[in-house]
Amino acid sequence: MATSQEPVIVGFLCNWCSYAGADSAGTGRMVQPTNVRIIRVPCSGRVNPRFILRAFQRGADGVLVSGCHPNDCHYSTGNFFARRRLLLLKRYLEYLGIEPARFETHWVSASEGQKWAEVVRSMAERVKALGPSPKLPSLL
Amino acid sequence: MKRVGVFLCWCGSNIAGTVDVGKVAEQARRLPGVVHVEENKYTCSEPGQAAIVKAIKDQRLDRVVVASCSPRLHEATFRRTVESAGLNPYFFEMANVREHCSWIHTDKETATPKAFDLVRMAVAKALRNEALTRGSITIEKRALVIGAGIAGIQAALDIADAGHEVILLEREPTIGGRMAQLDKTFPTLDCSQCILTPKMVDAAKHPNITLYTWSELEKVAGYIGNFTVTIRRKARGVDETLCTGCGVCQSKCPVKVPSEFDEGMGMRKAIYSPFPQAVPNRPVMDRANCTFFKTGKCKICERFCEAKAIRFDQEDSLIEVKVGAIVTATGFDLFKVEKYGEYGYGLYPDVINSLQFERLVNASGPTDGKIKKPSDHEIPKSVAFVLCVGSRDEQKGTTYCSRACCMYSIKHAIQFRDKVKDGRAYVFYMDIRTPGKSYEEFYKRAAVDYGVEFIRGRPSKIFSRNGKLVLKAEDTLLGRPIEVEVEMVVLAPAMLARNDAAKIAQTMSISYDGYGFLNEAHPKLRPVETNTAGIFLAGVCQGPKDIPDTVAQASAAASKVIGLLSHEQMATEPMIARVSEALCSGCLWCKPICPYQAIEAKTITEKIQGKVVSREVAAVNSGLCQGCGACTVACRDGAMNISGFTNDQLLAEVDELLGASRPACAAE
Amino acid sequence: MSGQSVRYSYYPGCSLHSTAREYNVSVRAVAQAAGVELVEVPDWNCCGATSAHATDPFLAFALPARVLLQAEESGLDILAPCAACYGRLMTAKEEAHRRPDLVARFEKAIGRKLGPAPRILNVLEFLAEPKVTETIAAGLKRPLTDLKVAPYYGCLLVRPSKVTHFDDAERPTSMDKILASVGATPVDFPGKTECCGASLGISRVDLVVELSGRIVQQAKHAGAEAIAVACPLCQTNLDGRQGTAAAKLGEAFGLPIYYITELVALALGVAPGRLGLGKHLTNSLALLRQKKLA
Amino acid sequence: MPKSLALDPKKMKEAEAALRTQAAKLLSEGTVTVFLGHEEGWDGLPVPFFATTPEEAKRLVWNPLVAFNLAKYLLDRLTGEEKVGIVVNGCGSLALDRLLKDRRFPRERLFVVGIPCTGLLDPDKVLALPDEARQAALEGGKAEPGLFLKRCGWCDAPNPVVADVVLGEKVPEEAGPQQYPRVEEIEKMSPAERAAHFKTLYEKCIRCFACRNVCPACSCRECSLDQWEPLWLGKATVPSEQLMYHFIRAFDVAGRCIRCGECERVCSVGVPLMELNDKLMKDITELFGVQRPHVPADVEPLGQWTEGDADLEAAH
Repeated sequence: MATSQEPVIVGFLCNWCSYAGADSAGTGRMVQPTNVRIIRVPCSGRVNPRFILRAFQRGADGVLVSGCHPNDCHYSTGNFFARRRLLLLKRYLEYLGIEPARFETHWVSASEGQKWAEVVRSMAERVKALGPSPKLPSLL
Repeated sequence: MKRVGVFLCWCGSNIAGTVDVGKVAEQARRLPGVVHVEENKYTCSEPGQAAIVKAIKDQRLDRVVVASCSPRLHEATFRRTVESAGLNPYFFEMANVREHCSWIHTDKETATPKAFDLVRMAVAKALRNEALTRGSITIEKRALVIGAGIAGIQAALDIADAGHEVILLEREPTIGGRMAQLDKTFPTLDCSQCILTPKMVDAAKHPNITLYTWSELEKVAGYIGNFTVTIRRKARGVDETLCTGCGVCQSKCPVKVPSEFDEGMGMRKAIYSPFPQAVPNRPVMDRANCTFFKTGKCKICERFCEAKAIRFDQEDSLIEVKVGAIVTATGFDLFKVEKYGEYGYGLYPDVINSLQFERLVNASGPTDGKIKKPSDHEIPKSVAFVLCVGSRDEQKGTTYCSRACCMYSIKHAIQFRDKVKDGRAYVFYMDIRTPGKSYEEFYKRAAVDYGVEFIRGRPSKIFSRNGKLVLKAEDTLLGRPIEVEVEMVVLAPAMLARNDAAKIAQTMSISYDGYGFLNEAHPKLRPVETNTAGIFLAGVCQGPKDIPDTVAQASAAASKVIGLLSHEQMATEPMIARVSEALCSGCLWCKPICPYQAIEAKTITEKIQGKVVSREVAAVNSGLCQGCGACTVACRDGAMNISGFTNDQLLAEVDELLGASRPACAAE
Repeated sequence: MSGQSVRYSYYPGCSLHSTAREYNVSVRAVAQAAGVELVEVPDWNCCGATSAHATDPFLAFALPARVLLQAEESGLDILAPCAACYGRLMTAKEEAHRRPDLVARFEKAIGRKLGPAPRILNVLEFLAEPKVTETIAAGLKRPLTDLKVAPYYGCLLVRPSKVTHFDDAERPTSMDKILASVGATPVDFPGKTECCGASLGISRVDLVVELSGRIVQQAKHAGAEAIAVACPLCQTNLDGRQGTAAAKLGEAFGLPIYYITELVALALGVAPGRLGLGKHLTNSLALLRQKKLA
Repeated sequence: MPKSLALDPKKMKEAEAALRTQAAKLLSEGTVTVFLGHEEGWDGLPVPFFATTPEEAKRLVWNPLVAFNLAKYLLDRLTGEEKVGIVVNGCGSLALDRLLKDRRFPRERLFVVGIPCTGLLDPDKVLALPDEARQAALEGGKAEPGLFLKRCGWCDAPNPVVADVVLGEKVPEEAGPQQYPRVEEIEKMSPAERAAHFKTLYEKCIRCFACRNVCPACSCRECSLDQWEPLWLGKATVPSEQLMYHFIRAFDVAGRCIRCGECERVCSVGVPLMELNDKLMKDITELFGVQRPHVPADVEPLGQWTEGDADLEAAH
């Protein structure tokens, strides 16, 4: 289990926009809840839905994918592919019994520190309200 | 067993103020693989880096983790440090405990365990880091400049002067762009033509510059140092090699249509050169308006052409060029001021836009420089200049400031006052923005020396009354509604991205913002690069700017190109896609996903039960691949991976965070 | 739409049953001439254009929403000739998409579910419907030749444009086209979309007089012989304030203010006597007689 | 949907005769060196059969029980130059097309004999029938709808989509939107009920991998779920890992599943696997407008995008 008792949200952030956006939020000292742990990936298109399934299997209370805004992808189209895959995954996760609020995708640009902080705050709140994940590990 | 060293940075009190670094160090010591943990006040400082080098040597470290600020800030720094100690730089990994932890939390009780989570995730990843080597590619020593306005011309001349070949591409019949349409330039009131046309001639005559006008970008393939560009040379209707530019064809052509160059303020023919100083001095045939193409009869131009250069049957041709770098200088469009119904553009002939005013005031324009009202060709005694038509207006236009309109409208007011001594010039503005050398002084001169009347207020309506135009506005400084009666109104339209900017961007795989302006790689530190290596930006295609800024950016882009082309070879980033041929089934579903066309089928041969057999697998072109990783997700075989962000590394981070045990063999 | 038996749901609102009864008459006369059936919304209520919409956000939504709900059953497009009614209905339709909270509260209060809103037409849109334009095109009984009319749109038909999505808010032309189609000469004038001051009709009469007066003045200076309107409040102000405004602006006007439907009905051959033109305060018949239209 | 299911044993007999003649001809003329079809097994059920001589071609059968998907046997013949003949009906051709679109077998090494299909019976159910009823079904064509393969109920491609020669007449096609009643039922449950539903049904899995072996969309050289590094799937036989196996596999074939339902039919412990595949197909239709998600496409739905794809961010 994660070290803290608080719910854990795994964040997959693209290096160019959202990771930089989270950096901007830091530089701007925008206070956020401690629930999110960020994993840096080159592009939201790099996020394999398997990573997300794995996170839920291993006990994540939430998963957050964040990338560049559509049309603003560093690699021009990665986030469009991500959007398709993750749209499908979102419905799939819900179907498997994982509450929809536990998986979110956002578009946060490098300059949108404020937006990132708000995404973290609001998602943490929603996930906390849901309580611990009914998650796959309870089946272990 | 791998030997990991963990270096925890205090960053003064930036980290240590919120994270109990000592406690994290204590816990980190117990992580598998970690043999050395060290705290430092400033790890990025000279002694901090020296400590890393020393520990690598003393402790025989083969993996290094630094927990400090964002890798976007210091990853490159520490990679160099690690490399200087003889370790592969990609054995380094970073945990961002400042921007992503200490700076955004206030409670040490919760921030400390989070910091430790980030450290152990980084350690888990580092254990799977591999030695990576940068590749190298040969550079094609030739540049393409797209768009031959002042930005493109400047960039092309700079690159050519440095001794490299340049292909200068322009889709209009002539080079020169917007600046060629202007009369004078602020704040010096230099004649635009006088400073531009010599450069146009230089560009045309430069031995290193090949000029393609009336030509468009068709396709861009390849990558930095090795682009293959397809150019469409549109049918000109004229054999450029035979034509002498005598101009007889235009004078004899019976068709008259509004001139684009004169913004509809004057006429041109169906075979035409946009303006007398056009470069190259070769006309083009406008087939849509040509009588021969419409009715099958006429050919007057052909009859009068002594050089026998007219070609009615000419067709578009495609040519392919190889270049190492590309400068994009595609310029801008103007906001359609018709969108402001309340300003009556199109309804009242004497409401015009600023570029039309430039043509009116231009000595080589349709009125020979006399400011005449389009309605009755009389000289107006009063003119109102309205700023921000489409700029800074979320409702109807764009949110941004177009930057140059204040200055050129002040210039217009001065020019009008100069030419019509007893005239009155009004400028309706929201804010006057003069951030440039001698700009504020220019504004002052307009008000003090030229008596231009500045009214702070955006007109709500322009209407006609007794043959005059009335501007209704609130004078926000006086705080009361006003009506000003004038004879002509000039609207300063917002500068917009080209309407096909998105298409251009997609052709080159570069990104663009919500308005269609092309994105620079970093707004402050990489202002002329794009996120696609080898493609650079100059001028308004990147965002509104005036001529001095455009020229500066063009020269900056040129210097980047010159720097690139000065090498024979260049190093490539190793964090790109790679294929495990053993696992690849050759389905190639990765191929359509790649934005860089970096994936191709490749036939390999292998021995199976003593028989040599061949099969197809995916192969990554390391010169093209930029390492986005979209292909890895399309790969169900698990054959495709991104070095530095492998499936194994990313899963290790997830698993470490969520605490599941992994089999020993995967972590050694 | 055309080809089927053409029916519209009809929401007259309070004005068309009181101060603007002649507007009601002319709308119905045009409809009848065009063979269009108007079905009045059963048990309709106030649209909320009174002080309600400015004082209580819920009521501002609930009043027009109930009208839409009442109209829903018929499944017909709804015609709201009063510009204020039109504005309120369009606003409610737009808010129903954007404000699930208001919808929930509304549905709880009313005890019924709010379905998807029907298409809402203002009178200018109605006059541009196929059945009406076909009738006009099929032959005017009395073309308004030589009649110079300034089309006055007022504020609520075109604003806020993100709610009404109707015409160009700053330079509308839909009424101009209708006028031209019935043979009149539309006169472009700067006051087209200026405020007539109706919202200050009680509290600041002095301002209303000035605002309305200027509109009439601009129309007259532009060469108009009459003004056409599509809103009862506009009509009341432009028509009723002319006398006071004349004194204030030092200029007599005498410009008749017609509802656009009155002009269309006339052109379609409806007898002037049937239209109640005598209800207007500024003489509306003299001009018609002078032009041999009545 | 579902189309009118009707067995015509007489027609199938004719097709069988034509098939034997065709295969024998291909083998004797040397067009193919091996012909892949079915022969009768020891228990009367058809089993895969590789005919290599015109003589052997006489053993080929075509009857209401040829449910088995032959296409995947092609993978055994990947290495080599020989040309292979294969017989397919409608769904068999979708499976074959799946492999072709996944570039897992060269089309030029194939000779495809197609036979239009009016429905096949579920061999297990037929075997379980009393002798008389079985005979009535197989020889008299009297079969209850429940006796047919599940996929026949939603089939909209009874005629082979890939074929070099077609034996017999085309069957009229009744295309219409695919229906997913089971998925709709599950969607109506609460998240907790759904989690419980999948746990109860899927933890029975013994990871025999029959579903993967039969699946025409699962054709990797080495399944990534068998790989050690990274270890996508733990070895422990615990419910969580069993579920992950199926959850990952279904998402991996999303957009490429041909809805043959073989995974579910061959499952040794009766896991209703199509509940996952159907859900993904249903959503691919709803989200991306793919009307026939089970028909192999030139570009898979997840290998493309449009600007108009739903705004994922607003989905919260």
